[in-house]
Amino acid sequence: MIMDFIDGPFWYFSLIVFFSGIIWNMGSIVFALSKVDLSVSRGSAVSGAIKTIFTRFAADKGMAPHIRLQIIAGYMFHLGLFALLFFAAPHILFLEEHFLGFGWTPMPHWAFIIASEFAFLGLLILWLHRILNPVSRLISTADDHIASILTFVVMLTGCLALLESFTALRLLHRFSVELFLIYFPFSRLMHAFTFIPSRAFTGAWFGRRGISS
Amino acid sequence: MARMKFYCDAERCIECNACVTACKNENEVPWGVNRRRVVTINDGVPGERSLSVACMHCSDAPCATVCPVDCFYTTDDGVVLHDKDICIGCGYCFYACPFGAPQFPDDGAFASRGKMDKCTFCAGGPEEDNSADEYQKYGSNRLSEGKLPLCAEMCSTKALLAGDANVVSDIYRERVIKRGASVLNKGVSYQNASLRASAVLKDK
Amino acid sequence: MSKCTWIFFRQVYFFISLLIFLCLLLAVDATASEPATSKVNSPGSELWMNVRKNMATGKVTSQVKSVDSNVLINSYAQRWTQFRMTQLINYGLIVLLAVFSIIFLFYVIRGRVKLSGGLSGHMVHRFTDYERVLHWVLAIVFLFLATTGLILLFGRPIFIPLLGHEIFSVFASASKEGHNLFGPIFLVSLILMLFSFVRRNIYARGDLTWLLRGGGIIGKSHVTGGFFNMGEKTWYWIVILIGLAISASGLILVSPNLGQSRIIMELSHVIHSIGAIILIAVSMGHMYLGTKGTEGTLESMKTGYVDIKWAEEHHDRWAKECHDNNRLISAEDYAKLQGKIIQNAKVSNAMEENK
Amino acid sequence: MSDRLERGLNTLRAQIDTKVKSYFSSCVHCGICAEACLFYTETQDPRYTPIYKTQPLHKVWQEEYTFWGKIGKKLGLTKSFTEADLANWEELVYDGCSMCGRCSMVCPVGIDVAYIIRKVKEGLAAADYSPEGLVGAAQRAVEIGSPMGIRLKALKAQIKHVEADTGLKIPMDVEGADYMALLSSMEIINFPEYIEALARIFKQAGVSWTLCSEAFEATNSGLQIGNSKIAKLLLERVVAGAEKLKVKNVISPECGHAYAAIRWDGPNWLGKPYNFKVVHILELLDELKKSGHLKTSGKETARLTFHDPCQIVRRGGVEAQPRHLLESVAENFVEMTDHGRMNWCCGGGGGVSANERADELKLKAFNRKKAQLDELNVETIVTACANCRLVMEEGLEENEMDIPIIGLSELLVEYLVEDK
Repeated sequence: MIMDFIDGPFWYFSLIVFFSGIIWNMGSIVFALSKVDLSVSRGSAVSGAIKTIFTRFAADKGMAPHIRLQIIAGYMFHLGLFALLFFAAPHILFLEEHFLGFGWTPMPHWAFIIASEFAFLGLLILWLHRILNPVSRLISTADDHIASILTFVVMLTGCLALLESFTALRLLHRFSVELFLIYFPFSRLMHAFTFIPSRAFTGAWFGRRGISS
Repeated sequence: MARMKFYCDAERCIECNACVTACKNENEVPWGVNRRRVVTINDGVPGERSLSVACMHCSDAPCATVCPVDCFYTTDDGVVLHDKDICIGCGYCFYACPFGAPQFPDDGAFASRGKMDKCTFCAGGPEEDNSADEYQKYGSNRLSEGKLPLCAEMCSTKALLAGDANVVSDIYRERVIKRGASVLNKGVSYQNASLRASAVLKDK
Repeated sequence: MSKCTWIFFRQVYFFISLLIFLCLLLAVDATASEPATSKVNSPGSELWMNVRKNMATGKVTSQVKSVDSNVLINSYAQRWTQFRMTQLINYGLIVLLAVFSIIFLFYVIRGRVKLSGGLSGHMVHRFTDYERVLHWVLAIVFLFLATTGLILLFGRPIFIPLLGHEIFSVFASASKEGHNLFGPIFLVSLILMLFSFVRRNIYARGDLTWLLRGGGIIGKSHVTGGFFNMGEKTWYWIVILIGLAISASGLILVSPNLGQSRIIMELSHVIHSIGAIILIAVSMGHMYLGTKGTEGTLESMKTGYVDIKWAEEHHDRWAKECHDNNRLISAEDYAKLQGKIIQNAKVSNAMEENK
Repeated sequence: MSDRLERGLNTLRAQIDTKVKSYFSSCVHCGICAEACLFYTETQDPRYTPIYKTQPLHKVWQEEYTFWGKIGKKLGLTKSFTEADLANWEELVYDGCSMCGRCSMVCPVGIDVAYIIRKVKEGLAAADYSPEGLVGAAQRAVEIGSPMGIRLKALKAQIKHVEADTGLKIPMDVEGADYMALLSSMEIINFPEYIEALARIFKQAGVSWTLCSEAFEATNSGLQIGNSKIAKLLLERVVAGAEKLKVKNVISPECGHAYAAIRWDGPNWLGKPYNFKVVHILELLDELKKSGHLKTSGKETARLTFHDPCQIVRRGGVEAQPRHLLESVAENFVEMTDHGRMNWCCGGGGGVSANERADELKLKAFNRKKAQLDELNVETIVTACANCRLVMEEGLEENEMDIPIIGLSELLVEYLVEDK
């Protein structure tokens, strides 16, 4: 009964919420572009935008020593999660069967384990830093904590179901993923998509002024 | 009820490994697992012996004692089986068994540790007898069809005996009595008897 | 009186932990006695006896190649089974319950240890962000590992009657997977911990006085302590050494297909479980002392700052250093640094006037 | 809800555009911007975290554009902004932020925090939560024409001095000149050397130029206080002056935010492009130098460094030109650890220097610059913004450091080869 609900209607509901939420959010940003800048430009806004989307992956040299923990933990978490999401064998199989119709080479089991170790350690450090550092503690909201914990739970249930033999554990993972998908468009998690227009806007602004940002 | 036992007669085993092959084939044993193996002692030395070992289906099985999820059970036939739906693949049975009967499937570094696998005395598992599910998880269930494990049935020298403990011990007792001559000869067996014979010939 | 009892308790606690450790070592030793051997000479008895001891004189081979496939009988398996089922489960439970009840009893009798002079409000910086993050990563991972490990150890007699085989096995499987997954994270954070705290935890001359004076039981003066006192340093080394032993043995257990023999895995399990029981037992004391037990201690791991009075009472030499280097900050500045003062003073004054 | 508060909140509401929406929805509250902000690094007070300073606008965005915010507002669960909050943020935004935009360079998701702060100021100013100093300056700018209250008479007196010193004529209201120069009040009062430098440079380059009696003031108090209306009004004067004199170019002086206002924001406030070009004096000098119109001989031997004014370099894009110019006249030029687009602000930008209440904080923030200077052990500091210059002079004096500061144009003029 619960199983049918989680695998069926709730799954589709969460997908609808997730995708429509993202399309709505991104649409309201992309299709409502601000008016044209009338000042005479010194450089190209477009190339600035494209450049900044990529340059912000690296921290400024002078800044790096002060934010080393965030950089390292942030990369550990994001890269680990990315690997888990797109290169874990069960995920590829799932995508192939339900969405894409084609698959790609999954990473070996040991790589999966290492990726998840990275992701867990990274997320744990980031979340603890959020609580323990006065700056991030002051600016963090309930949303930030819910998003962190939800992501952690999704990863945890996924890894607990690693043996792939207990339906209950698989369902738990599926259910937490569904909650995650539903929560996603209404929260801080949207940064996974909105970081692109944000960087592009800033990059364009600086690009017109001939500054690399 | 009967108590099922294996007995391997070291005086007869010729290390042909037919039992190993038969078991693998009959039960479609997972990669990396050998439910049965033949061990040779003093290989290439006078007094060499070979024995085919698998799960001994102990009366008081240590694997069942240590299992943290209590997934082992003994059937009415005295066969020790485990429920793969409950098994979590922790490997404690593997540590507890002196004979190395329960094993991890899959080979290679950091491999996924699936459920444990072990000899079932060709008696399947807790699923419905001879169902597809049972075959997939545990291999064939010959016992329910009135047949003995294939390893024993395949043994060309009849070294490996399987079946009701009383019958097996009767057969073995008979064999020992028949080997009497050699046993009386300072308690050595066929092989040593022949060596002794050659020594006698040498003396002459 | 309060001070003395307190320190006395700390001593008792420390020695009890040591005693437990020794007892467990003896217990393991006791199980190691040889099984009785048959004196009757039967046909081929010598050969089979050697087989049983896994000491066959000639070559032992098997056509089947896998872990220990050429070991006919591993007699240590029986000893391991005995260790786990009789020593580990029974004594482990007793040790954990005993330590827990001692702490609980102490709390009931003595209550919270308050600072004799109360809090001053003046704070000194003690731990950096990185050190605190590291501590809590280690703490969270440790708690997770301890919980899942204890579920696997004691779950069968406790939970199966309650939940049944099917449901418990789901929990146990999740525990096992989680335990295996978080183990390496424990090791990583332990190594980071080793590096960032080791300098302050090397025993120094003052610690000898601490020990000679029995941590302050004899005489009424303060127990001297630097940045860390002798007890804390000992806890640190317990964590590092036992933690490393647990991690190393855990790595051997977590990858059974690397080719290590069963005896190595069984011994690893013995080290792993004894180490874990000791660490869990001692950590209960640490957790109690760090939170409910002493006033002002948790602050250091929450905000990184401690009250100077706390420092003077527990780490007098370090407190003096802070005084000398002028590292004290006022309560107001402390609140500012913690982002606790959101309203600025001028604004609130103006608002008052408006009312 | 009081009038004032409502006005503020409505203004804030109107400030939300696509960029702001994108920025707020991508912020993950990592706190990295704090490490880029000199007000945070020098005080360690987490309230000075740049993104925290944008809270008033964030709150409005949350209530208007987010799912949870809307629900919370409907159910009355969210605590709305009060006057006390606005008063609080007045201190954070006006005293504790110099709009230097360093945070915008380090945000991992690319948020331009300074852009948002500018919008927050708009709301606070609309609700009359802005510091007295700035309000006064804006008032004077609107009424008298200059934030420091300088009238044409004062300028003329200064010009007379300069003319007497150099023997050069300072052109005033010359129609059809190539360049119309603007001045900042501080240059008129504190650094008339700049006017002198301009006269000598243009004479040497043989280019016609002029000052405009109706629009000599370059600074824009409207931008500092965050009032677009005032900003537009002040800008319109400059545009009118330039159009009246039919000049081809307008020169933005050595003043940070004046450049931002005239060069980049101006056309957008007006809603139409200019019919003249705006160049920064450094851009012009570099151009003249390259085309050979400007010749220098000899080089300064003193060990000197360049302080990058935020609005000109980081947020204005004039980064290479000052370095070209310095290389041509300085032998011993060294860069600070963080320079160019990653420089540290002097602590007095964005109207902080005009805000007496912030003096203490400003001096504290200057410690960052001081640390950078201490590393270098220089004899002279060169800069290109009168405001930076003044703030740094104050800071150096406070710290008993005896390092002279000069404007880059002045330095250049010292080595000018003048035709006899």
